Amino acid sequence: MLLDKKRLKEALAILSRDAKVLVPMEVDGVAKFTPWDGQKLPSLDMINTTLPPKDALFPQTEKMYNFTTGPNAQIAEVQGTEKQVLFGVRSCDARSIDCMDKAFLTGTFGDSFYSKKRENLTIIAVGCVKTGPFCFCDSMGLDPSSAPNADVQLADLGDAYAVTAQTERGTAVLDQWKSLLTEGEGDAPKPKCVLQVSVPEDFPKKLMGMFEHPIWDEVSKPCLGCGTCTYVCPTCYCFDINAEKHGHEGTEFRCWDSCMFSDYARMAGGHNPRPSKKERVRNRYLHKLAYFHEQHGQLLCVGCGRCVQKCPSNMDITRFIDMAGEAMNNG
Amino acid sequence: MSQVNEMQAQLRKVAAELLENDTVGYIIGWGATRFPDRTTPVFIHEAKDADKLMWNEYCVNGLAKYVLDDKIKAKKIGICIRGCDSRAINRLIIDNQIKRENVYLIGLPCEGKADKIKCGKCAHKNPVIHDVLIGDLVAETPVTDRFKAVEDQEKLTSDEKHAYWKGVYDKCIRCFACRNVCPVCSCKECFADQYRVGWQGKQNNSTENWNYGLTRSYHVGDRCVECGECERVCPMDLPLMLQNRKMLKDINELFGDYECGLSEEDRAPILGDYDLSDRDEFM
Amino acid sequence: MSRIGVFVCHCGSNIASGVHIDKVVEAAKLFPNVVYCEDNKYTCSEPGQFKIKAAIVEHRLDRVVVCTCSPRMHESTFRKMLKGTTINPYMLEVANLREQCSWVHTDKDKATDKAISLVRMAAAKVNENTSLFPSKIKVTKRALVIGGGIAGMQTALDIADAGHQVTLVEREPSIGGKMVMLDKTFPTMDCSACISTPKMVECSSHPNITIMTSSEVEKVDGYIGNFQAIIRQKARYVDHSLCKGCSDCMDACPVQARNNFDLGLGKRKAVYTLFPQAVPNKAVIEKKGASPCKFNCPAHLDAHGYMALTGVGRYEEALGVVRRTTPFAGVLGRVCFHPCEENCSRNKIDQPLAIATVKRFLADNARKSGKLGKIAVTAEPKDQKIAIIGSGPAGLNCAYMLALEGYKVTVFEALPKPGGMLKVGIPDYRLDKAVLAEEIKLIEDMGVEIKCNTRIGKDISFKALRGKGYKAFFIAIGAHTDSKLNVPGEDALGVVAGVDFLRESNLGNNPKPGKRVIVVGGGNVAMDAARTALRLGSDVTVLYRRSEAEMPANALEIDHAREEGVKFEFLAAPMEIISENGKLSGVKSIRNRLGEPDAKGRRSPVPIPGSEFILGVDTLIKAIGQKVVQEDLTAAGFTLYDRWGNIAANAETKTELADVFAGGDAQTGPATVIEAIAAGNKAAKAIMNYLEGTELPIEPYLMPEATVEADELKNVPRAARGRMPMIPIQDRRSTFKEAELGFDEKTAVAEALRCVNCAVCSECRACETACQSKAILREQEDELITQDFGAIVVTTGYELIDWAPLYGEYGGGRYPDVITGLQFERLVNASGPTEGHILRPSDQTEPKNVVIIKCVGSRDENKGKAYCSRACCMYGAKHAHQVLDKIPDSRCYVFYMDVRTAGKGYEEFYGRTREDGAMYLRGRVAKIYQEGGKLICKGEDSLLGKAVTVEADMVVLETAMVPSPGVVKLAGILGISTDPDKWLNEAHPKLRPVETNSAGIFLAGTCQGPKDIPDTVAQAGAAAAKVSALFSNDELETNPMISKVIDEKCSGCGLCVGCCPYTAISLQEIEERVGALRVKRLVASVNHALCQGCGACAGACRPGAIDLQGFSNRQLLEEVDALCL
Amino acid sequence: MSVIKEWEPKILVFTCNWCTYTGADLAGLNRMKYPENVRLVRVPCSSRVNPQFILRAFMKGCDGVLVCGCHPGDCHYVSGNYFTRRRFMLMQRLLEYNGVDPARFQARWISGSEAAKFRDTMIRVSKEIKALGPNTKFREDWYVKEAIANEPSK
Repeated sequence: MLLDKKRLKEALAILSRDAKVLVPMEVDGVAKFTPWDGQKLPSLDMINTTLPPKDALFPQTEKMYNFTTGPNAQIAEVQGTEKQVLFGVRSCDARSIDCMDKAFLTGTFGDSFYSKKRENLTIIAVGCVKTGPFCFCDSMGLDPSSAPNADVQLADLGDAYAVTAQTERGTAVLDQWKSLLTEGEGDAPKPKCVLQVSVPEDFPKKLMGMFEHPIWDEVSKPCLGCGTCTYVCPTCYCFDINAEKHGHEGTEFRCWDSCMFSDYARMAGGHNPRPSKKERVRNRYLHKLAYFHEQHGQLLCVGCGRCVQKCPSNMDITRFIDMAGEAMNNG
Repeated sequence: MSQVNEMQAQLRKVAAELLENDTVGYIIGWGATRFPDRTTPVFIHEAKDADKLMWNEYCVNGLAKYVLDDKIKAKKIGICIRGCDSRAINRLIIDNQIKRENVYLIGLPCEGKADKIKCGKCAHKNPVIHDVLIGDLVAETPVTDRFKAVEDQEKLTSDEKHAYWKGVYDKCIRCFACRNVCPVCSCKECFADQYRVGWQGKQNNSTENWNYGLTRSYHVGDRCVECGECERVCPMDLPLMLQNRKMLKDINELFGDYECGLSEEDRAPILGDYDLSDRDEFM
Repeated sequence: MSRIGVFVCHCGSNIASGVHIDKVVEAAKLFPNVVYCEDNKYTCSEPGQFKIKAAIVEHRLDRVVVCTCSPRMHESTFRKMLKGTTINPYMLEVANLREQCSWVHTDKDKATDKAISLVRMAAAKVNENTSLFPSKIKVTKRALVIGGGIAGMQTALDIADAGHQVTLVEREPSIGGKMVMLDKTFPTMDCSACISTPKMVECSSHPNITIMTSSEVEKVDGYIGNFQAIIRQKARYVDHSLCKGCSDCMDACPVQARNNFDLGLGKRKAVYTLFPQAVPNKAVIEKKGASPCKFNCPAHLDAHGYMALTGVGRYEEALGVVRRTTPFAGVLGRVCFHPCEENCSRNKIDQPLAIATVKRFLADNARKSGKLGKIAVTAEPKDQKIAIIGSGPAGLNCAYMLALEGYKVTVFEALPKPGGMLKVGIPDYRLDKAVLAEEIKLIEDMGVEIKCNTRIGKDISFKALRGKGYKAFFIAIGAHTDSKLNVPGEDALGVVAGVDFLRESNLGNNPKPGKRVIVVGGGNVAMDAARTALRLGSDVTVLYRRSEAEMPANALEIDHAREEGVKFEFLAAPMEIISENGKLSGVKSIRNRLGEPDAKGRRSPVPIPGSEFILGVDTLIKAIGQKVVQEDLTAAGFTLYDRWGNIAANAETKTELADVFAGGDAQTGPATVIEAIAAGNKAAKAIMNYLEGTELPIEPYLMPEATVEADELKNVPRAARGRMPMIPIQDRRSTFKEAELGFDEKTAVAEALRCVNCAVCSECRACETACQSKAILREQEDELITQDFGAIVVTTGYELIDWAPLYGEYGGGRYPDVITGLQFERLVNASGPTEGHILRPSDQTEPKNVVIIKCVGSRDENKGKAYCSRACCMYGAKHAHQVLDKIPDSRCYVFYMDVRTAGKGYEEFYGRTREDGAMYLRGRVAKIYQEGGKLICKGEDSLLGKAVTVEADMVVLETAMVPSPGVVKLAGILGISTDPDKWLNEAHPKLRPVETNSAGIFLAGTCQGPKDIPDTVAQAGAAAAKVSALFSNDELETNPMISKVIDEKCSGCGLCVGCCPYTAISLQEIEERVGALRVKRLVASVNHALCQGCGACAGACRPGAIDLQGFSNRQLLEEVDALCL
Repeated sequence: MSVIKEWEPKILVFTCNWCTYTGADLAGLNRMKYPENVRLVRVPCSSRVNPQFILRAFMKGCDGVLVCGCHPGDCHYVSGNYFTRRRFMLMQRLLEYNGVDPARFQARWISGSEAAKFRDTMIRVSKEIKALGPNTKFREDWYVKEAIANEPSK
């Protein structure tokens, strides 16, 4: 089916009827997924938003419980989840949601705050027609033009989008859009990333064997220990739970944390198992490229290139992969 | 060979010599990335690697803060410094974070880098302190618009000001890149990390971010060396120097001309000192 | 979880009538961690306190909030109460429900809301309180009192009487301060000395007081109870354990020094006591260093010493001073190039002293009167034999010094006569050889054997001499051969060497130079040769390659040569010697111009091409330098030379051979007589060290140069240098008679008295001879004494403002009869310079009209100080009274701004002075000028609004008090502060007037600000009481509500250090683990004895690494949070 | 019976123990009257006040903050208030620059004897703050009960 680009607003309006529609837009100089205002067309030409869409499922600050102390102490889970549509998601960000699903929903413990939001989320992906200077998703095993876990996949044919439902929820979207869609199909461009990284075979396993390798010293040195890479990363899902009290009332909340912060691993009593940035950078790269793979069978890096672009020190995970590969080849 | 290339060649030669004759343990400088328009800090330990040092218009990053990573300082640390880095080094010396004798300063006069925002108001292109100078000193150009943006901002109404900064701090993600890169931010444990004391909540919202940003500008305001690194590293491109320069402007107006880090023995930071003749507004 | 108890007080009805107590109690019960709440009628009462204590037990409370009156009222009451419970006294907060709630609000409901809020804040804060414990510090029960004036003495006595040890440090040689300088004290007119000298004596005899005069505090470390002071005991050059205070030394001292105690109105000796009743009554010597004349003399002759003695007619002693260094007084007095005179301080105002000529006078005078005498050898004779090669000034002086020490010395001389260059180099018209012979004979008379016609290498060898038992050798053969011109034709007949020419002449061999003589060179040898040739009838021209300014010869020698008829060709150098038939006929020369200065700053000559010219000549004398004759020594087996061909020896005259020493021209190249003498003396000491195995200094004892600035000499009367009489010019041209005749006695004495005594002590050492106790310690050095103290009292007093530079309109110090009030005190004082007679300093006449001007420098922001000096009104009245009282028919005018007489009996005294006839005129004097012996004072009587002119004989300026010099430095040493006028700051102007902000450091007297004697003494007593209170405990309990550093958070930036007014914070190095490493770094550290708990540091610290206990960041933030609920 | 209470601001006054707190006590002794909405936090010296306390107060919903200490030259701890003066001159400007109405943050020197000045200052400041209305700009909505729902997505 085809959706004429001229009818995009109508399509979004239909979605907005019973859900909050988040579209890529530049707001005040920052590109991010933001509630559609009903007016402006989303910026579907930009390669990638500055901030990933993970905030929709995993807000930077998320209230969990409200409580009161004192004689009549009470505790209540914060309610109020609404339906959300993520529109115009790229393959990399769509994959990142897949990663977060694995992190939050598999295993013995399912994260109820995440799962409630996830249940209410519809993902409408759009295939890339070109790639940016920092994109390397195809090296991470992704297809820039296709997001298998999206509910709906759009393919940009120039004047129209080819629309494909990939899930039941996607079929429902197409139903809603029935009046806007026309029959037809077409071939969208199949771009390749300019930035190519060669990931050796068995890379995660080999990398785990390099825990004591001097490479970590070298790659970690420029790191400033800020949280930029983790906060712009679509797959970084670490959080910290805190409470704020105001007299007898209080709120427990979680907020993003960054494994790059020096106090991240610090325990009560002051001991820090990751005292220097070497350990912290190692942990992050190993988590992205090895540990997660070990647990869930896929890399935690989706090749969106945001960390490469935004790192204040111009640290580059692709360069690290190459260096590590070289080190592996040299034994 | 262009001036810049000549300097790069000289830098590599000097670096190799310093490593060869054991003057320094290693040298902090700029090196190549995958991208021609970007460099990254490099740490050169052996003379044979001296050719990895770069000097071009993309050597943007401030390097001074890396000196603090070396806790032992078995040997001198060689570090490439431009005017801004040299002031940062002085700042670290004044704040007792490093000792002058522990660093070997390779001065590189700098005509400004590709980052026009960072370098736009540079009043000290030449290193104000160095052990060896690469290339020739360049002419300094007086800065006339140091506080122009601050003055414009001051003209806004109270509500406009609030709206402006609220917009700014709405965007902040509190990644702390601004703090971590700042040569003035040398606290062992930043107030913003001390959630239990109550200086700062961990929740991210514009008020908390504003609290962080305003406090940071107050903390660095009387010692800021105006390297512009905070603004450069901000992933959200927030106008952080607009906040920092406000305090510098007020200090200039209230306590006389003030620039920090111009020598190893700066005057005491404004907030660590007083003068009986200070203006009194609180009668 | 903490367990907080809240206790709400009704305060009778004081709180209850304004606040619903029940509502407060109900609300408080619900506050976090509050487990118990009750109300009381009077919480502070005994039953109320008992109820709290009971509740603590019953409800297992661990912290308490008391809601009552202001914490300023009862916080300490409740803290004391908690001392008897299980709760630490600092687990308490007080909510102020009375002064800041019930009493100030009218709406009871609103006041109740506020009360609840205040209690909530207190409960929130107390929840964060921690137990605090005072720490103890030990107290050293010894006080340091700095300044020995009346304040210091009184403080010391009061502390000592309380049974504690006191060290009283005074910068001057005596305690007493300003008060003993005064004549009478107002308003009672007691004799000042009569009431202050007993205090001085009491101090010195008090068993608990140690007086350290001539001492200054150099450094103070530590804190209250535990100060460590380093005190510099300045060298007094007199052993006070031996000095009897007899004044023999003072009688012997020839130096007339400024009497500072009399403010320059009188004189005293260089060795002195400050005033007759000084305590301690021991002499001290004022030495500012080595006078420039001595310092700059290569041999460090005590020029100042013999000048001082000459000035008082003690010629023999003066000659003795010279002979301490050399027997050649007569020789040096004639031929020395006298660097002493070049460096004489009088150069700065007029002309240098004729030091050399005075020395010559001493020798000539002794000769004339037959008192040349013999030089006694007092040392035990020693067996060692020493050989000296060469009998020039170096060799002979070395022999002299060794002989003085009792050694057996033989001098070997190659020539037929002894004296070296003195004999064969210097012409007779400069040095009468009879003088030389007599002074050499002095040496021979001491047992030194001089063997002439004995040439080393020919007649004797080192080997042979060693074989004969000589233990050491001094080579002093001089430089007796000439340097070559290095021009073609130099070997021509008629070209002679200057040294050879002079030797021939001096040995009486009558050389015959030709008619036309050209002397090449510009040094003293060239001048001697030229003038000798002139006297032998030749027409002499001196050819010198540079200009006159560059000539190395003495300017006087050049002048004399020119006077006698020698012609000069400057900027000309010989290029070629022209001979006819092997006989000299002319010299081809070239003109030079001066080029760039060389390394030594001398401009080198650059030949001008084409400027060649030829001079006809019969004899050409080369005098461009001398060299050492090496052949003889080489033959004797000595071959150690440096690259200039001089004998290689080090600065201590040692050669590479252990027993061979060398000095004089032979070692240095051609130099001067006095340098040769210095070398001889050094060699003598080096030889003695070698023979005795000692390592005594080679150089004579020498202090740093005492320089005197021109400014310090501005009041020295100008006096021309004595003129040297000379024989008639025709005799100078034709005979070899001594040209200069020397000074007569009168001229010599006058010349000696021109000395300005740069170093004060002349080092004549007359005192050493005079002192029967042998108490003089000539080479004493400052001593640093370290001592522990528990408290310090600063009583450094005041100084009078230096009015002269400020008040040009009062003559700026040019009129001697414009004096200060303190000078007047000395004039009117019976023990002062005029023995109590008021006499004008200028002419010692009694002034009839005296003008007194008040507020000179005080209350005059434009010129001096803005403040009032407080005492001047009264002593101005006193001075007026004294003038009218002591001088019959006198008139006294007092110009004043205001008359301030706040003090007991003060106004009455002022009234009496007016009744005495003192005329008070309100207004400032605008100008004073001198006219016919009168001082015309022009001013205004502002009450009448008309101009006033008074013709005064004397003017007394009542000048402002300013802090004692050095007080700023002392404040820095002690870490205490001064105000903008440099008075020391008290801790609080009303409540803590004698304390400083540094605990344990106190103030008394005028160091804090101008005041009179009664106030000073009262403060001294107060300070002593504070010290005694401090010393009444063995340990001090410190306030625990002080700052504390959290090392892990502290980055050591030092911001807090500068914020602390008590210097309680310092940076200390700590070691900590970072991963596997141990790392050293700086962190702030709080001295718990010094910290007063203000929290300025905590307010400044960015990461909150320094926190104030009791008002911690957590506590205050919780309080803020609670307030916002 | 329910009475709609008039809105009262919350005003925080930091006072040094030796001057202003004493002056406030003296105002009490003299039974001088001033509004109930000012609350004093006692600190040893005005220099103890960390400017971040003021930010905290605004975030927590305080409507006005006043820092009071001894007059320059009268500081019990010699020089503390000179530091106070510098810190708050700069902080006040910084706050104003960030949109805080200057009346919301003030500093005053009030000595132990100036009870009347204390009272007058409290009355005037209270009036000024009341006229400005509640501090909404810098209050962290987080703490407002009604705003308990999640923050809007970024």
